[in-house]
Amino acid sequence: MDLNILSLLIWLPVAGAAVVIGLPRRRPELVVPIAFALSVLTLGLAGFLVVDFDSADAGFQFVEKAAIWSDLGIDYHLGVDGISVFLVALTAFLFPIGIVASVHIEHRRKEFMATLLLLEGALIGVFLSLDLILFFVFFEVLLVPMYFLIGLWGGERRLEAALKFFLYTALGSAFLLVGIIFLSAQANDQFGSPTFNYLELLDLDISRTAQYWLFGAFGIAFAIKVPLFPFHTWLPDAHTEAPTAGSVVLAGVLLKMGTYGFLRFNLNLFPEATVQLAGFLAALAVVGIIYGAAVAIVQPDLKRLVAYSSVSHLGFVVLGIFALTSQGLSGGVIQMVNHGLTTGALFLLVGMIYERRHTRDISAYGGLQKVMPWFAGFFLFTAFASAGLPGLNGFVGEFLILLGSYTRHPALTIIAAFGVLLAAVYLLWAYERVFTGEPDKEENRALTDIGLREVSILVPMVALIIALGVYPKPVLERIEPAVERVLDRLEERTDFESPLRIDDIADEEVNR
Amino acid sequence: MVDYIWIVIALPLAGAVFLHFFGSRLREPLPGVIATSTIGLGFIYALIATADFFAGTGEAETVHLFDWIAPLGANAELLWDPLSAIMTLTVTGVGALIHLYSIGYMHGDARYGRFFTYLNFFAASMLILVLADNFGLLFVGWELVGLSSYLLISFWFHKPSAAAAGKKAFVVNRIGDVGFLIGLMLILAEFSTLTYGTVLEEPARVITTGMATAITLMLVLGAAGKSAQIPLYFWLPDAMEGPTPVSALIHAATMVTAGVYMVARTAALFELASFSAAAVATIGAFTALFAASIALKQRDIKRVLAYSTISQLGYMFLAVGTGAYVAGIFHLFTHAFFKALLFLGSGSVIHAMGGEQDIAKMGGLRKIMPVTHFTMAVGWLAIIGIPPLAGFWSKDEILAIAFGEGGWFTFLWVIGLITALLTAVYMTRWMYLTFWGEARWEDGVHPHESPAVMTAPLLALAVGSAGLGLLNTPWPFKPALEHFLEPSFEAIKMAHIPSGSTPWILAAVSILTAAAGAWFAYRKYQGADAFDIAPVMPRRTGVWRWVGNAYYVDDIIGNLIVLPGKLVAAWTAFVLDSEIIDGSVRAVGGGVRRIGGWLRPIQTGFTRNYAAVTFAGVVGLLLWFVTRGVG
Amino acid sequence: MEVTAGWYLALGALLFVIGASGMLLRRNALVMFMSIELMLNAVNLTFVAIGRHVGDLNGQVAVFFVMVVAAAEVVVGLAIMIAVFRRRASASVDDLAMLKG
Amino acid sequence: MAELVLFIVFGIIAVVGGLAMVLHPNPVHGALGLMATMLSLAVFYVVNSGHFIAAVQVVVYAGAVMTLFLFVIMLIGVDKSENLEERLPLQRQLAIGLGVAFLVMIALIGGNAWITAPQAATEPNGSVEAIADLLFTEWLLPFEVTTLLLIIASVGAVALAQFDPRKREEEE
Repeated sequence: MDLNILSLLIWLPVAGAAVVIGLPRRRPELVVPIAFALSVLTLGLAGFLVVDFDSADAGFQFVEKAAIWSDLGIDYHLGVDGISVFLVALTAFLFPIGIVASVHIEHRRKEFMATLLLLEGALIGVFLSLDLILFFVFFEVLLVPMYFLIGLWGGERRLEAALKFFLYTALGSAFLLVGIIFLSAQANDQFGSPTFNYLELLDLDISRTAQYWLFGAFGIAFAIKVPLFPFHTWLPDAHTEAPTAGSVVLAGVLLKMGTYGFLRFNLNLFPEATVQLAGFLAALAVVGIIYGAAVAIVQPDLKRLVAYSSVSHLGFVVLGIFALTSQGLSGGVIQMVNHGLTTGALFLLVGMIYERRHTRDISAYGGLQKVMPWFAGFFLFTAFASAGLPGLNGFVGEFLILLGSYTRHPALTIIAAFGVLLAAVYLLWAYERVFTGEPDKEENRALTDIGLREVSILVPMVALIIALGVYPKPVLERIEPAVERVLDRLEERTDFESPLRIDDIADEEVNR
Repeated sequence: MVDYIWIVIALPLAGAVFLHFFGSRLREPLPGVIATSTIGLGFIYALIATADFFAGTGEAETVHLFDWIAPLGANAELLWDPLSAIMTLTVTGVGALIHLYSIGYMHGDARYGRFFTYLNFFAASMLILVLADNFGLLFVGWELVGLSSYLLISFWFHKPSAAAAGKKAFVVNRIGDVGFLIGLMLILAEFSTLTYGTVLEEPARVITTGMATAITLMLVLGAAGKSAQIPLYFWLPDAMEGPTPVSALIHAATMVTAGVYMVARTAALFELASFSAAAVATIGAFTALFAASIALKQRDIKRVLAYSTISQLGYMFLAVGTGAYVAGIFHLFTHAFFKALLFLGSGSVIHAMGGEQDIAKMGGLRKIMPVTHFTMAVGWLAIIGIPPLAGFWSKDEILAIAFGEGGWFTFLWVIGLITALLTAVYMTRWMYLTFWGEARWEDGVHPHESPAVMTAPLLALAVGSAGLGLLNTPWPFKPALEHFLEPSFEAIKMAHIPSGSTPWILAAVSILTAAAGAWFAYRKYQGADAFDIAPVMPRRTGVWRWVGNAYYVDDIIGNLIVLPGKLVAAWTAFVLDSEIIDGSVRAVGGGVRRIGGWLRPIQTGFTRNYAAVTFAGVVGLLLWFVTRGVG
Repeated sequence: MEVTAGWYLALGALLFVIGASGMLLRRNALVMFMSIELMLNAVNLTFVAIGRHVGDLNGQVAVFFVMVVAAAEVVVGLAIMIAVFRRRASASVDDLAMLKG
Repeated sequence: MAELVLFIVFGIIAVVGGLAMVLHPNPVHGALGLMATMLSLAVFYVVNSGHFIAAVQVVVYAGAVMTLFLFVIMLIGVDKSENLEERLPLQRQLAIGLGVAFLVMIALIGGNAWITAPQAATEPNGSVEAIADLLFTEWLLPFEVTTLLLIIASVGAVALAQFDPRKREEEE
């Protein structure tokens, strides 16, 4: 079956963007349906990819390879494995929702939809590319549509926020580029010809000090993207100024490029450095968890609150990744998907209320539950999913991460556990201020509950949140082989022994 | 085989889902009827399953439903053994009666359907908690019960106090849950799985007493959060904001006992860690005394019962702490009945008095509400421990065993006895001020007896409170409950009632204290005029004022923990984050701009300057050639 | 005393420096322009001198091209100067400092 | 011997012409000075057997270019002499300093005779045929490109120097 699905997944949205731009200006009503149809088509492809993905095979599947610049060793090399398949699915899932959520945007609607589709293509490209330069190109290219998303259709301080976002990430990726080039130089010395092919670079043996520097170079770019604790100040500004669809995609998928980067590149290419620096990064992550949650509690602006909650949740993901245990890693990967859903939904909801009242200030609201019961119901449901209530998807990831990383970083994980408590505090306190009590302000009384369109995008997300919470087996099944492979490589290349390996538990169960 | 047991959970869960979508469309009593029937059916199934269990091999059975989080050994598996049986029966039995009662009580409420959705959802979550076969699923039930208590406490969400109480309950529970989570981390680290089978089967082989103590202490923190023991008890009195059936079901009969159940379930670990067991007992005893003292001066009819519940839970913790697991479960069982009875009774009083909850404005309801008064009398006698009612048997057994264990536990027995005295006093005060003496109603209030649908459950519970004591009476009949729970605790060395004549003496002593307390309170409030609900202790001492305000615990926590917490968070957010970190980022931008500023004057605008610079470049190039020595 | 290529190179260098200094010193745009032409000629001289020394015609071809380019440059340069200086009475380059940083 | 005399005579003329162009306040005299230099260079070309380019130098450079210069000087009306005092800070010192430095460098480099190639036996034949032959074989592409360059230059010049009385009024 040689239908190279991965290329289709990337270039279909990009082509779609071109189509949307080409639509005649006289027929604006065509824009949204066509954009939506294209993104749903991509979703279908992604669905097919997930279903057809063979969970037994831990390596890369659906691999495609074509030379771009052979003497430099750059080639169009795509592949997907347990770690990236669900991120691609998540991307494909969030974009149709983002499109439907931004139907109300009148200002230059065609360009908006085209930018979204372009962003989707580039994002999928990032998760699928196995060639470092290709990865870097997609990593950089998607900054542009994101910049315009925030810069053109954002809130009041949109230009400043967009610029800050762009420059901050670009600074990071500068280091990334240096690292990539250094790697290819190393490849040139050891293999004779420079190559950016990820699979070949895996067998490179890099001196310990070089690994530290490279880990740092790659690490800074991804840490800014995650965002890890000290590098996070661009996120709240970017989120508050981004339009709803922008926020959903930014929180839902863009942030995962950082954690995906750590998992795909840092852990595999620089094993010794990873083992040494795991403690430090786990510490940064835990600081992020507590810091993000604490700051979220006192945020007056609803969107900033959700933005800081993302900092906290992604702190969990990084803690899971650098726990270097099978539970921690699979927890981290599944939590990337879960966070995308819950925070995506939260941003949708905040967007809906913003469309009605045009303010994100919590004190402007009050007693909405009486006026908008269905909206309050969805908000409470998503808030609890985000706070990691068992039975919903947030819990599965956090439970795996917390229990998985205790064995490696006991003290840090205990502190991280308090993050779960703080999450409940800021979400419920916000819910209390916005929804309970009497709707005293006049404008609040006149609000209408959410309509069919809005429910139609919330229901699939809620369904997925419940499904992933109650029955995460199909997802975990596909993630585990890829995670085990990462750990096997780590254990081969270093004298590191990852406790509680899943296969140990399996045989413990057997001989019980 | 009992593999149909999952129906017990599925029924209320289905009820909840159904009512969530269609509840608001159905006419008034229908949602209530549906909800009551689902939990009633659950009760019947539980009975059948219990019968099956004893007919069968008598071995604990695990029912595997589906894989949940396999890497942690936390799958959807249910455990059916006597301990979970007794708990399921309590939850579904008392639950059904309370559902029935709520049909009447919630009459006319705007969100009638939604109430029963949450009630059924609570029942399903509690059953998950009780039937779980691994700590993962137990934790799921644990937090879902917390969620339903949040939803039900803030049911009348338009009341800001109710919303705040709901949030307070959930957050405090979550503090306990963090401890619980850390305990689970330790368990996974040691046993590399969460299933009860691996963890509780001779844990001594895997972990040291030190680790067992650590694990159990963490679990105790979780239990203290859920069962409202010191230091995490202060959410329960505020939880009275919720409708009374909620208080009865969640904050008296079932949810708060989750902590006791968990300690009983992990008895194997507590056996290894004697220090933790002693800690549990001590926490229990002191919480009992502490809460009982507060109850003395509460004026809200439900808050008295709330503190009483905390106190009775203290007794249960004392029991499981001393190793008397059966006595603890027995008291849990009886307490569920008589405390639910008292709560529902007070509910019907509130219902009759048009929402009035202050006992200072009641009195003389004896004649007007005969059925309620009779059932309340039964509940009153049961709780203060007058034989042959249930309360006496279970409380006395706990005290007897505690006395029997000797040493530190005997001291705890003394505390238990004093608490029994205080219980008798505040409960008699509660009875007297509500039902006897002159009527002190405000004008416009004309109480009437509650409808049959409310009094029927009261009668049923009254029968339970009176009769259930015989289930585990040590003397005349064989202790049936002990035999029933045997399979669950066979591997555990249980503490028993001291043999010989001591139990008789102890029984006499506790009856005497109960009677003395009751007589003292009766004499005290009978003489005093209606409004001088004078303090039991002399007015002058500050202690009385402290007791009145529940030792100012709420205010202490308010400004010792919550306020500084907010300040720190505010400082982090608006100073550290937006000034220092974000500031440094902006500073980088500013710095670049400044450096740019320095370089700007180089562009003078004069062509000749630029020509000069170019020529300087040429000369420089030549210089480089010269220095390298051409040729 | 036989005139070698070196001599011509020295002369060329001298002329070049004179042109350069003219460029730096004089404010009048036209004089600056003429200084450039002088510098170009100086270079042409060196081309020819070396061409002869090496016995290769390419030197002279290069000079030919230099001249062509110089001619084009003069044409355009003067046109610019006319266009600019019509608006400004003075021909001083220093007045044209609008592109100041 | 004749070459030496020629070198000295025309060398001096060239240098004096250059200095006149640079130092003389009146640009017209400067232009004449430059013309003198160019002609003396033509002589040198002849001496170095660059006959064709000598002719081109005289016709094109000295003739056309310089007359164009004079024409423009008269057109713009800057023929009045201008004062020479320097207004830009340290521009003069810089210019002189750099000039001297340049010459010193050249002397240093020239001093150790870096012209290593031996004196060619045969004189290059600067005749028109030889140059043309070279021009249309080896240097054909640059030749064609320069034609293009010249066209563009002329079109540019015409466009730039457009002197339209009407447009000027609007601008004022």
